[in-house]
Amino acid sequence: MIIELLVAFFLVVGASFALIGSWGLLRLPDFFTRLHGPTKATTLGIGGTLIASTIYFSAQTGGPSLHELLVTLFLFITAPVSAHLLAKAALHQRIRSIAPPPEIDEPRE
Amino acid sequence: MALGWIILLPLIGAVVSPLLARAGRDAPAWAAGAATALALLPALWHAPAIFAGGEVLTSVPWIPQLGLDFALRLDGLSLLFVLLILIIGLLVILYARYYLPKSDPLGRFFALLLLFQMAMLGIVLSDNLILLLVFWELTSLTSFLLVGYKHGSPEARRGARMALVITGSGGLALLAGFLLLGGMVGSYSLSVVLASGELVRNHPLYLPTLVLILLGAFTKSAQFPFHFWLPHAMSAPTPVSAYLHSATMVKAGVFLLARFFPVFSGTEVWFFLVGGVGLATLLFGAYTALFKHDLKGLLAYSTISHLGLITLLFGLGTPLGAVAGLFHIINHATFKASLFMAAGIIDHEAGTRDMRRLNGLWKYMPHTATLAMVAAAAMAGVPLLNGFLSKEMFFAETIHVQWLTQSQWLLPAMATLAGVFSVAYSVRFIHDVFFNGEPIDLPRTPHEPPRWMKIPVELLVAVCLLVGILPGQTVRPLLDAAVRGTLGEVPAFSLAIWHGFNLPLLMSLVALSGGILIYTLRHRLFALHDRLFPSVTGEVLFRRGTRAAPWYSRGVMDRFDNGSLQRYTAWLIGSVVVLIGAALWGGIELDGGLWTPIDGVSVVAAVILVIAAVGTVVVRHQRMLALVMTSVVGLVVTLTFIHFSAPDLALTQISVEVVTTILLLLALFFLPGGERPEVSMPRRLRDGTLAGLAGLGIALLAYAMMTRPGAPISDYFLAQAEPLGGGTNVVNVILVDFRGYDTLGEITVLAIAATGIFALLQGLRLPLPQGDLSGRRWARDAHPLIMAAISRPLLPLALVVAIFILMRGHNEPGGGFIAGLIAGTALILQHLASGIQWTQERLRFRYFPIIGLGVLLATVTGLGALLLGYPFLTSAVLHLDLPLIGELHLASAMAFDLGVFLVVVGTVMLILENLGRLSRQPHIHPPEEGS
Amino acid sequence: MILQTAVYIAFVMISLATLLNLWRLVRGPDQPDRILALDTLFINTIALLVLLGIHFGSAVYFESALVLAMMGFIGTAAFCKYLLRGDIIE
Amino acid sequence: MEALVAFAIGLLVACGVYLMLRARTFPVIIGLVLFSYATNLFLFAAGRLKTDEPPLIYATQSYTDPLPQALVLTAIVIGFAMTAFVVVLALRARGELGSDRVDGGEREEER
Amino acid sequence: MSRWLPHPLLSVTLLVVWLLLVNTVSVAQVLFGLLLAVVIPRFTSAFWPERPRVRQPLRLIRYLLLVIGDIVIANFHVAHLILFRSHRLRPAFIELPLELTDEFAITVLASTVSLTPGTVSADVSADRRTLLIHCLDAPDPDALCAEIKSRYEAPLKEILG
Amino acid sequence: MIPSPDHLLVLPVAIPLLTGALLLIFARWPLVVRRAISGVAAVLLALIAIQLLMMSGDDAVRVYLLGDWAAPFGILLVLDRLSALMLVLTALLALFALAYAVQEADSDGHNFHALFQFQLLGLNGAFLTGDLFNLFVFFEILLLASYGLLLHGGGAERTRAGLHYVVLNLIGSSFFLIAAGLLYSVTGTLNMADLAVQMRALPAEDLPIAAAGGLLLLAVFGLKAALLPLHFWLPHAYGAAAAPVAALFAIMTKVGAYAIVRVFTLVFGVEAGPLAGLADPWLLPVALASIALGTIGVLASDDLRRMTAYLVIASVGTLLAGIGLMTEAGLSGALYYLVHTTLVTGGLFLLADLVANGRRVGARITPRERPAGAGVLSVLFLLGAMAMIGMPPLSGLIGKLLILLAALPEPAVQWVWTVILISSAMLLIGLSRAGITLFWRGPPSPQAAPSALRLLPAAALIGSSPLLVIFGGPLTDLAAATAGQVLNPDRYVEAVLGAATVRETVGGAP
Ligand code: NA
Ligand code: NA
Repeated sequence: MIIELLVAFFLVVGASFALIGSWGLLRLPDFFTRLHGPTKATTLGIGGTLIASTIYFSAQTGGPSLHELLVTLFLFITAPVSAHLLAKAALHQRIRSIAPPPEIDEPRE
Repeated sequence: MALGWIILLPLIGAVVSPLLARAGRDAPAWAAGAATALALLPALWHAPAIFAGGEVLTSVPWIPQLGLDFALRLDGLSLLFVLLILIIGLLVILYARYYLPKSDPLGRFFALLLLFQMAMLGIVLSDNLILLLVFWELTSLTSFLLVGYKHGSPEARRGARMALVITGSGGLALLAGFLLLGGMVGSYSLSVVLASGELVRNHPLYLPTLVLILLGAFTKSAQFPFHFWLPHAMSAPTPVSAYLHSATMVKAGVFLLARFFPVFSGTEVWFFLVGGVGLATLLFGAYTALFKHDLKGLLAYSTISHLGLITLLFGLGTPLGAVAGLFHIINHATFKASLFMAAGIIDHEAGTRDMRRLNGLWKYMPHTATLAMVAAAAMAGVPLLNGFLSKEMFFAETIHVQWLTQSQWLLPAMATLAGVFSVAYSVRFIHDVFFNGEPIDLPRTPHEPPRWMKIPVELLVAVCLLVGILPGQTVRPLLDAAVRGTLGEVPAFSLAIWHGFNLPLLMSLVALSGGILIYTLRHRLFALHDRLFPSVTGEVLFRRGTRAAPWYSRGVMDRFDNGSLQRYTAWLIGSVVVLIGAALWGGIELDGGLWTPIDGVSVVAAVILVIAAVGTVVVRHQRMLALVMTSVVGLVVTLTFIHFSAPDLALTQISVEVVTTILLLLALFFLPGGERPEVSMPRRLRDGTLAGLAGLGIALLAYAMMTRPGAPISDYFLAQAEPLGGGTNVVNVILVDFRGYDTLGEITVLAIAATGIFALLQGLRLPLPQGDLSGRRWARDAHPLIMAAISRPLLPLALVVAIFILMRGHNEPGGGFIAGLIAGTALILQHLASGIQWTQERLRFRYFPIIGLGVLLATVTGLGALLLGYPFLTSAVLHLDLPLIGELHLASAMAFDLGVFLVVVGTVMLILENLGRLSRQPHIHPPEEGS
Repeated sequence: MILQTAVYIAFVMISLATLLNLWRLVRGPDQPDRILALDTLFINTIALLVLLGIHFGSAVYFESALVLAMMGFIGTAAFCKYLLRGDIIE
Repeated sequence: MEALVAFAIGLLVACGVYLMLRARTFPVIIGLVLFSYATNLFLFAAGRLKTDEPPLIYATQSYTDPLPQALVLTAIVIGFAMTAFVVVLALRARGELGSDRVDGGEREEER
Repeated sequence: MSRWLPHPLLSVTLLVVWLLLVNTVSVAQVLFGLLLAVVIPRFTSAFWPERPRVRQPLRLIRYLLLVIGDIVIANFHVAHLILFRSHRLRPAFIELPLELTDEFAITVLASTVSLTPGTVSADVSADRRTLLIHCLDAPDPDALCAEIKSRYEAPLKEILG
Repeated sequence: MIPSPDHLLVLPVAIPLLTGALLLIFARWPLVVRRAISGVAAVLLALIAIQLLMMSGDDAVRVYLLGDWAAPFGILLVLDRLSALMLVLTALLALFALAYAVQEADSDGHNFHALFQFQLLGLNGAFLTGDLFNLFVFFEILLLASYGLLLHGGGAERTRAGLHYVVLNLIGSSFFLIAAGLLYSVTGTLNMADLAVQMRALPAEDLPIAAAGGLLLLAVFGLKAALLPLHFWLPHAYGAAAAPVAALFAIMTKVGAYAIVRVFTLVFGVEAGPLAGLADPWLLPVALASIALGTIGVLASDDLRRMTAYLVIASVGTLLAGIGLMTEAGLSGALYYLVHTTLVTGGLFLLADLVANGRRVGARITPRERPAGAGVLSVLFLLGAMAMIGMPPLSGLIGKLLILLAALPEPAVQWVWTVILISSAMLLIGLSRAGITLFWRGPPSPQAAPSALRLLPAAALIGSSPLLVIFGGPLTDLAAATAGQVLNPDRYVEAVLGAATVRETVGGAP
């Protein structure tokens, strides 16, 4: 029962973060601010659901089921890089930004 | 079998004589002559029996399916023709030896001539319709080659082609006619057909059959309106004209009329068709001949006319008509061959055949002139010559036959008219060439030809005289035999010079005097003729036709096949829509009863799919965006697979999709697009309709299909995967075991793709865009630090995952494909992050050997089973119980899967890396945008 | 029961999230926006898979989630590289 | 659910066909990709739709039909090989013909 | 040692990853994991030549725990910003002067920055001296700069040099 | 008794597969070595194919259970008269195409020999398989290999043609999958013999689905066979391909024809219940239209290669007209015609290349130059043209006659006859024009005349035509026996579904 509660808790928390991240993606005013939502909120969202899954399957099989950690680990490694590359691309394209963009070392058109 | 030799010997001669061409000009001629003479022997050997009323038959089965036997028949009719073909053939060979220029080694000529001879003999000897047809078309072909013998001249080429097309097409009609005839009678044996006249004439298909066969006969025998090829065929060397266009080939048509006389004749249709065409040809040919200034042209139209005469005789449908026709065949062959040879001598010695320039040759070549004059007289039907006899019989027959119920006189009158013209052109041939003043501007001074060149003419003229004077003693037995062979019996007829004063004799006299009169009026007639008959003839139609056919065809092709893939695709999709429509036309019970509850997530996925798919279409001009949309579609498809219990598929789909995305991005660099749509509304409507119909059809089918309960064979797989296949992932067991052969094929597909793509990329140079579509130049930083730094440790991690997926594939979702794709993408990530060169330095293997090894491993694993007596690809499972480790299953399927893994890795790497290398080709700078 | 409810709630939330991603993907306005949306969509899909696993009590969704995470990253990286350099493998 | 899937397949077919009928290689290729998604789904659907019955012999009592899955897997991989080939061929055409048109207009552009 | 285990830490990681993947711990799996842990780094060592030298593994673990904690906090922080302050944000780009020189260390720092409160690393300058960071809501950029340097860069410098 | 599987059946697949793989592994070996490997494999294949044909002469249907899985569960190879005939034809054509290729063309691009072997693999696999989906797989193999071979050597014309060819076939392949799905969904099987059995007992409500599947297959096979209006790819592709490739491609359209015969006699054959004769309303009209179009194309062509390509379309039409009659006589005639047209058009493609190499204006039908060696070439052209027109005494006549005869009792006889005969006459016009223009007009070319070695493959292929006539009796008997066997699918079904595995007989797995 406690396990079920835990699973439920992590599930709902995780899903909430995922939703909030996506909400941010929708609502935030410019690309660079939108970038924050998914990279953080969503990763934790997935983290939450994955923890839920870990608990759930560990309980179900009787032994530890930790492989969901791998997905989390993987996302934690890759999500910042994705965000970094996206930001780099956005800077390169000089798309609209609320924060004044810095002069970057890029060829002019 | 002796009959076979008649055909075989010329064939042997045709092979031998060109081989002897190096031994001088006499050798081929001797070979040809010998072959022809030898071929006479079997014919003569059988002659007594034939004269006695018998017939010789022989048959060897050839293609029973077709009813084609090598069946030969020698009866009176064929004997007549065999003798004509071989004897005149001998004379022509002798003549040709001297006629053809010294520069010609003669080998090829005699080969073709003998081939023709063989074909001609085949026609007259065949006792099988199909066999006859084979030889029939062979004569068209060899005549084509003979007419075009001097193919340097445009006239020769044109004449050859015309002859081929007309007679060849006629042959096709004949083919159809024969097939119908054979179908009616139930046999292609001529003997059977000849015995089934009653049946044929009363058959509903009588008329089409007759028309088709007549088309064959008329084209071959140059009957109006198919006559025009014959004058053009005169561009052939004169020996060819003498042989083919007077004595033999053109007689094939009338031979056919004779041959099938007992089968088809005796009906009104026969009478009108054959008689009518014969009459028209007779008149037209005789009339036209008069106006030809070319000696051979005159002879050609004369031949047409005489062939018309013979046709008309057979067309009359009476036994005596047939007798006269056969008799005239002999007579015409002799006098016309000699006339052609004489014309050839004149041409040979005087250098021209134009009668407006040839005059007064009597002085230069009196011997030849005498011969020609006798032959021409025979042609005109002068008494004491053979032509007179058959013409008398013809006149007599016309009187006896009822033509067009009311007018008794019409046919005799027309016959007489034709006789008049016939005499006129004969007179012209004599007077205009040998008398009529002095020659005008001849290339050389004419003189008598070599001795041996005249001998054939002399012999033929002698025959004209002999037959003309002593018909009963000379030709009668042969004619009787031929008549018996044609009609089955010999009707009473008299073969004499004198039958007393009668109507035919009067007609002859009218013809003779009228002809001379006309000739004296010729100049006024020439002028009138030129005014009245501008050259709208069958020939012009033919020329226009043969020229228009390619032209119209090109027009059709250009309109139909405009080189646009869109059109091809539209036809393909359209065809499929039509076929699906046809399948569903009778209605389909859509709901088969199966029903799975719908859930919210699926609805959301569907919404995403709809928006992404439609979005792809809408934003197709922004190609990168379209690619993003397509990725979303791929993601939803992956989700669908997962949702409906297909984890292996989901894994494969998502991996393939990413690799595809990379592939398309690589392509996008060179194909950035950015052009505006320029498509018209009707086109969009058309495409939209096609797309909608295709979508609708397939959706209906999908729905109907999914809702039906099914009873697939898969229960077997589910039951046996573990006990026999040694794995719990049934999909994988199917892939590597139950249907391992498919998988083997599939990795081969990958290997071929890699091979083909590699070849395609070699030497390819593409313009390198220096910036994106908005004109912004590319970023300087080729390999962002963070990306490079992260992708490096990711490689070992990904490889572990790949090995994990590979190892467990047999029991859990996974397998060689997915593992290969994961490993491949992990390596590709290195390319993305650090570049080709960096990666290549570290990956020290070449891809083709990897791919080849993979295929080899999978194949050899499969072949291993053969050693144990099992079929290819039989899997084996090894159960090991190891200390510490426990039970270990080693399935040969794993080795197979490893092969798959290698191929996938190698292929993915090879394709993507080589695509990436494209940008390192020597640069081509793009043209300015908009140009 | 609680678990089931939680799973349903999570399903709804994640589904909603994917729709929001789609909205951004369609609207843009810039190319990075769309790629970001696609990346987020992938990540939300992973969440969806985990949910499915819990919902059906089945572990078969794990590999899909893992591979989806890997492939999503590589796809995003490729798209970004394209925006930056045009030539993604050089 | 069947109706939903059928609708999705039909929609993908329609979108794919429409794109395949475009005048330039890239949309045609995208069309082919969409069309092959549809095809794969169709073939997959021939095994009917079952949720949570993966053909893994250890857990559940009943399994979905594994054969179409194996077929689709094969089809996906073959489809990938074909797509790769056509992509490279499109590039080759771009290089050799100087244009990415497939509507017969590439001949004019050559001039 | 370096020939057989060019990346000891990597080898350990791979073994752990393998065991996580198979989701069981058995003798056979450990043995196979060890095999992979030896073979794969040998094969891939060329791809990761600049082996990060971890000086103090314990401090690395401490750093990781710190970051995980920050991530959780960061998420709540960002969630708050998204939900309630999305229209009153004061985003800014800040340029963080780097003391780190090792590529891997810079990468770890950039990743950390991206995962933690309201910041995303947007670019590394060509000379690798500055990290460009986008802040979601930065009333005081300099303070943020200093915090990042002390909280993340300093320990990283000790761990990875 | 232990049934020993006759491994000979698998060799037509295994040999090119292994050879292809080896050629990939050793792609950097000297060309001469690769030629030798490829040549040895081709000769071996021909010998095996002939042996298989002789084996099939006992009228038995032989089955090879791949992986030792019984039908309908596994995939199996089926050797009957038809498949054996196709194997022999493929092997012979390949041998001559290869003999021509090794004299130059194989060095123009990369991996020619590997692709060539894979092409043979695809063809042989398609002819041997008894499984519908496996047929798809081998179609893909042969298509992909053909893409590679078609584009071998490069050039704008090839690329354009290749692109169209590839895209159309990709679409076709997708429809194949849909068709397979449709048939599987109602029958639950992919084994063609089992499909035939299931089709007989199909519930009425499932008929439209099966019909749609069958008709889609018809479209797919029609595309391969280049039937109107799915023919567009062919003239461009064949006209542009390297000569030996085009020659080998002469068999490619026949794969489509083969598949039509196989599926529509077995699965939708006479015993298929309500779906019997599913393709009948479509085949004949489409075939006749193809003849007409091919003929028009021949008349319109100004290039000998293109002209030969249209001859292929016309001949496929003729072939399908025979098949479309769906009678033993028609099929028998079609099979004879198939052998004839494959060999002769293959030879004509090689000949076109010899002509093109012998003059500076290529294969264009223009009087500007007579090819070097016009004498021999013109004789070969004459023979080839006569054979294609259907003029005696060559094989085309026999083939067309057999088909015309077969049409005689059919209601469509006047259509078949009219189209085939008029087409022949038109071909006569077109080909005589081409031959005269190429060989009789224009000054001789200064190019070098082709060597005897180069002439040999073309001469052998075209020279097969008189041989087909001389041995017409046994060959038509063979064709009739084959047609008889194909049209009585019961034996096929029994052989396939009754085949025993080694496992069952020995007991237990290896
Ligand atoms: Na004169
Ligand atoms: Na590149």
